[in-house]
Amino acid sequence: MGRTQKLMSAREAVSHWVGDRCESLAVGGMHMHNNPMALIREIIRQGKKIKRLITSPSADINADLLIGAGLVEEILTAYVGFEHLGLAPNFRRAVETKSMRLLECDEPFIVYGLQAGAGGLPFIPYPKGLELNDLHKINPEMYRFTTDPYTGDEVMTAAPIKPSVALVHCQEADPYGNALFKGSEFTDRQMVMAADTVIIQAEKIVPDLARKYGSTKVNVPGFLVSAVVEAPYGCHPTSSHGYYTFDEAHLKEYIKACKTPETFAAYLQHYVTGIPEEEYAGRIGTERLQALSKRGESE
Amino acid sequence: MGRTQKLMSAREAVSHWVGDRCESLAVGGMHMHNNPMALIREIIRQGKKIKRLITSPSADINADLLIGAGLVEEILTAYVGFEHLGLAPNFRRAVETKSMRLLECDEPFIVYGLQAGAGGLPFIPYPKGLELNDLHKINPEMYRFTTDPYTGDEVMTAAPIKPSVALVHCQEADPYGNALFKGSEFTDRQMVMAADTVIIQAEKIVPDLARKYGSTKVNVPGFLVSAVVEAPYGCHPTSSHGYYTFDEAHLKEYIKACKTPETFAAYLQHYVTGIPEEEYAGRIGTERLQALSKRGESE
Amino acid sequence: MSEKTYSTAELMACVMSRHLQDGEVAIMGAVSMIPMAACRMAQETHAPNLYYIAGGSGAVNPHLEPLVFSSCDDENLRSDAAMALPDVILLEGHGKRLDVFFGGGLQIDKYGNCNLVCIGDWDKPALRGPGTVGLPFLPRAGRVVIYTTSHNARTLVEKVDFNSGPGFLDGPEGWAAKGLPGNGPALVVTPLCAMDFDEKSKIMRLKSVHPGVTVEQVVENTGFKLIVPEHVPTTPEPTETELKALRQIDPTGVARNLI
Amino acid sequence: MSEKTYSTAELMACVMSRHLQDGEVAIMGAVSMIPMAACRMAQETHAPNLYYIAGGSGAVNPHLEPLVFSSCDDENLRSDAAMALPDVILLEGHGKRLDVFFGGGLQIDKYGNCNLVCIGDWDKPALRGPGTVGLPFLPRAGRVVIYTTSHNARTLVEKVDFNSGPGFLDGPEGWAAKGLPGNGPALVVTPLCAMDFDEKSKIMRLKSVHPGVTVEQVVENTGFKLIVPEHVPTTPEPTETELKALRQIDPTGVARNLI
Repeated sequence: MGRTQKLMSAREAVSHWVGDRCESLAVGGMHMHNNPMALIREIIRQGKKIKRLITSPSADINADLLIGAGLVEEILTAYVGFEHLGLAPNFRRAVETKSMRLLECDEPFIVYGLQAGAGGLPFIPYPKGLELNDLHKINPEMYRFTTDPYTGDEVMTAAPIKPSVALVHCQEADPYGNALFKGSEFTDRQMVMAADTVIIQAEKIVPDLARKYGSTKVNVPGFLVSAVVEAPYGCHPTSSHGYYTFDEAHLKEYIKACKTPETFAAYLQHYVTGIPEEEYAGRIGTERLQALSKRGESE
Repeated sequence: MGRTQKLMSAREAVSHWVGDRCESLAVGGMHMHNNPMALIREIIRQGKKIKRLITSPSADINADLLIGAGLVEEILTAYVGFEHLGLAPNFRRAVETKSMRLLECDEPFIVYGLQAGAGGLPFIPYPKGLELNDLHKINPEMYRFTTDPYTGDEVMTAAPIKPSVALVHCQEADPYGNALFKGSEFTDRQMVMAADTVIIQAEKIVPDLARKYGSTKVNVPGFLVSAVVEAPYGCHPTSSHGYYTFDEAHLKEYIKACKTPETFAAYLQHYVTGIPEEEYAGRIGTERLQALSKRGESE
Repeated sequence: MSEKTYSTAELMACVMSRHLQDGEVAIMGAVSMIPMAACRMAQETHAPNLYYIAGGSGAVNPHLEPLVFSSCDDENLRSDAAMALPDVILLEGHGKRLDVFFGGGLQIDKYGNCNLVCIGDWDKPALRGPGTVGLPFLPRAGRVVIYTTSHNARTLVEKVDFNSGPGFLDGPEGWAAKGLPGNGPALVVTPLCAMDFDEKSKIMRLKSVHPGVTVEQVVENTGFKLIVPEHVPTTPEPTETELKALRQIDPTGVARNLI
Repeated sequence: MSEKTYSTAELMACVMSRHLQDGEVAIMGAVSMIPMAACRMAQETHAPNLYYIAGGSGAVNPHLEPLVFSSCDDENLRSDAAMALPDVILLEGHGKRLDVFFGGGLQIDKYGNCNLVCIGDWDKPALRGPGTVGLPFLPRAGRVVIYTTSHNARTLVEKVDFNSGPGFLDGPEGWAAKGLPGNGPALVVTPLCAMDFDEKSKIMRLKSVHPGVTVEQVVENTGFKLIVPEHVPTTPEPTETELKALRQIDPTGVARNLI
């Protein structure tokens, strides 16, 4: 008997593993790095509705594009922005016009919440002082208080986060779903550990990953992964740590395109809905992508 | 201005950073692997009393030797044993004769507790079902109960663990305390993150560790480390992952020596108190140590 | 038993291996040479998609050629992947990640509760054991497989002196009321026999006696009233395929020579 | 200002750098080009044992030659060490690990509270910002250094519309009552001046005006009643050593060209 491979195309993976109205979808990557854009574009092509979008502590185009495409009913996030390039246009508009419900939280909420979700922990209590901001006032459903049984103090808590599906970019994976991050892991591995279903996109499929890097580097175990999608340049226009940097010009073009419904529709048509994912790299251009590639590996 | 190096001998490190009656001492390593024996032997030579010894979820000779030397007033542990070689003789005797206080806990208590200690979290609540064993009945000080504010259920909690000193073996370190584990990390890194003072012993001092391995592999940051001790074969008779395996014959000799006070005293005199740490490897024998070394690196 | 072409430990590994299903995830702790051999064997025979985690090492699917003694040996890290121990603890707590958890103890009682802590009162033990380690997670694993290399009335007892690894607790009512994610103990493997648990009473039940062992021997060596069905089959001997796989995994007899 | 041999951003980096002590540990989040330049500069000048952590990347002491824009860039991983983000979160919560936490916001009020969430009511914002990220940890850092590239009355306000990064809260009584591990905001760096906080009232106080800036300009552009001491010195210009270090770190002007 042979082992069952989990390799499939972005289309197959999203079609098979993401419901038409996904209860909660976690998207990996942080700021303009490691965003699983190949899978996110496929979510848009297939028009999958997202009841709740869950982001890493700092989301970027991964969240903004889904919001712009009108697929997100509510978002649990601590930050959506484009770092030095400015605010996130679709996120900002959707919040200001109330076309999307916002479950506002902070960075530790996401980290603690995923940790609790991954570990079956009922909640995580905050360190003292983290209740001094205004978040719990506007999100009392998620931020609750209980008693510290060791001191008797009242402490704020973070609720567990258990995404129904997580989309995560790993630099390399084997056909069975074992995978690794070449640079920073951000909260991606926590998403993998907390989610019911995990789809990994990878720059490269490497049959003998553990022999190449040592098993301790391969810290996403295949049994947590439902599907593996080979997606070279699949983070574009964001970076893939150790492979290529982000495409600043494209991100600026995106932000500009978000200014009017017409220009955003044209962006979507040109880069997402008008082509299958396999044609995306060609649309960006091989030379341009190669120019983004790292000179050497950063580690 | 230059950077300050933290390199010192085992004697200097223990003398300078460990109090004569150490409030709580955490010792790294798990089972017969990565035990920081060079530092532990030095603790014995200097007769440092340990108010509370804190172990990884599975301690071995690291705890048993300190107990045998009569230095441990109380121990917080989930397991002390020699795996396939049998029970831990000094631990067993000290508990059965009540010459040492036992704070009995389970593996998750140590992991959750160190996590809480590292992160300033007031406690960690257990997953449901982990209160069904008898531990909280005999250790109600540490295992307490509070209310899950999301369900109203009563949940058991683990108290934070904040060792005053942690002794940890890393395979390689730089002179500033940045260090790495070549194989398994066990709970050693959590001890580093939770302790007030950390002494690292390392097989090898490597000036440019991050360039050699990539910075993400160097996950013990130097600012958490107070002293670095070069200690080749410093885990003997336990293994050092990626460097050498455990010395089964020596461990059996140790267990046998523990049978009577006289033979144990002779063991201590021969291997610990009668020699400075620098002479330990010679006492074991170079050939024997080399025979324990790995053929290649396991990763 | 002198003519046997296999050891008792090997037969135990076969019984465990046969219990594991393709696609499952199993985990084990210290002193787990037999379960580790069983998992590798299952992968080589009927369950190529089985995943198993070697306890404290965090190794996922150690290649183990050959098998080693220690669950935390770096040889285990010749594997498909490896997780840091705190992440393994998260997996164990999750409630839906692990299909099979291998457990055991100094004492095992009729409801499958395990004791690794002490014989006698905790406060003044007749024998102090090593400690509970990860056994408290048993109620959150899909199924628990219990094993011991000592089938006698001191090990298999009416009630554990200390419950460090909960089985069916005090019986079906209490157990059901807890609403746990796990399904409790499913299989017990000893040098004499295999046992499972009666669906209703949750009491340990003889499932098969190993070749050459009688039902009476089992009953005599068990410290509580074991449920004995009318017909008790004999544990099937290792097949050639099984033995071949086992000996490829364990050429030096790390598991084989245990019993 | 046309004759200056340095940019305003460079002067701000110098002010921050001078505040950092040898042996301290600093941390910063997104859009932190100036603080990152300041930390590297401090290492190259008076604080060789300073450690700093580049936010989400988890990188400890990025070598940053040259400086990059994004706090999560993999270029940061050319560093002494790197931690996974969840471990950085543990550090931030510990209470005694971080000496300096760089913060900021769309609004900063007279008690040093920061707001990265929204202008106006949270429920119907006039402007929606990105979100709080890690600012809630400010009360657990040794000192908070606040910076902004916009010194005007819309940014420096009487009271933040939303408190996402607590400073001295509503003033000294409330703050003291909390018994927090951190010492609160210590320094504010803007394109016009440096400010600290009055020990008693905990209200922001002018510390020095940058060369060419008048006290009146600062007061006019501040949306609350700033404490102005009788004597307000001028911020010392960057020394040659400082500028040399800065330009080695930031040859392309990633920070320099900001303002």
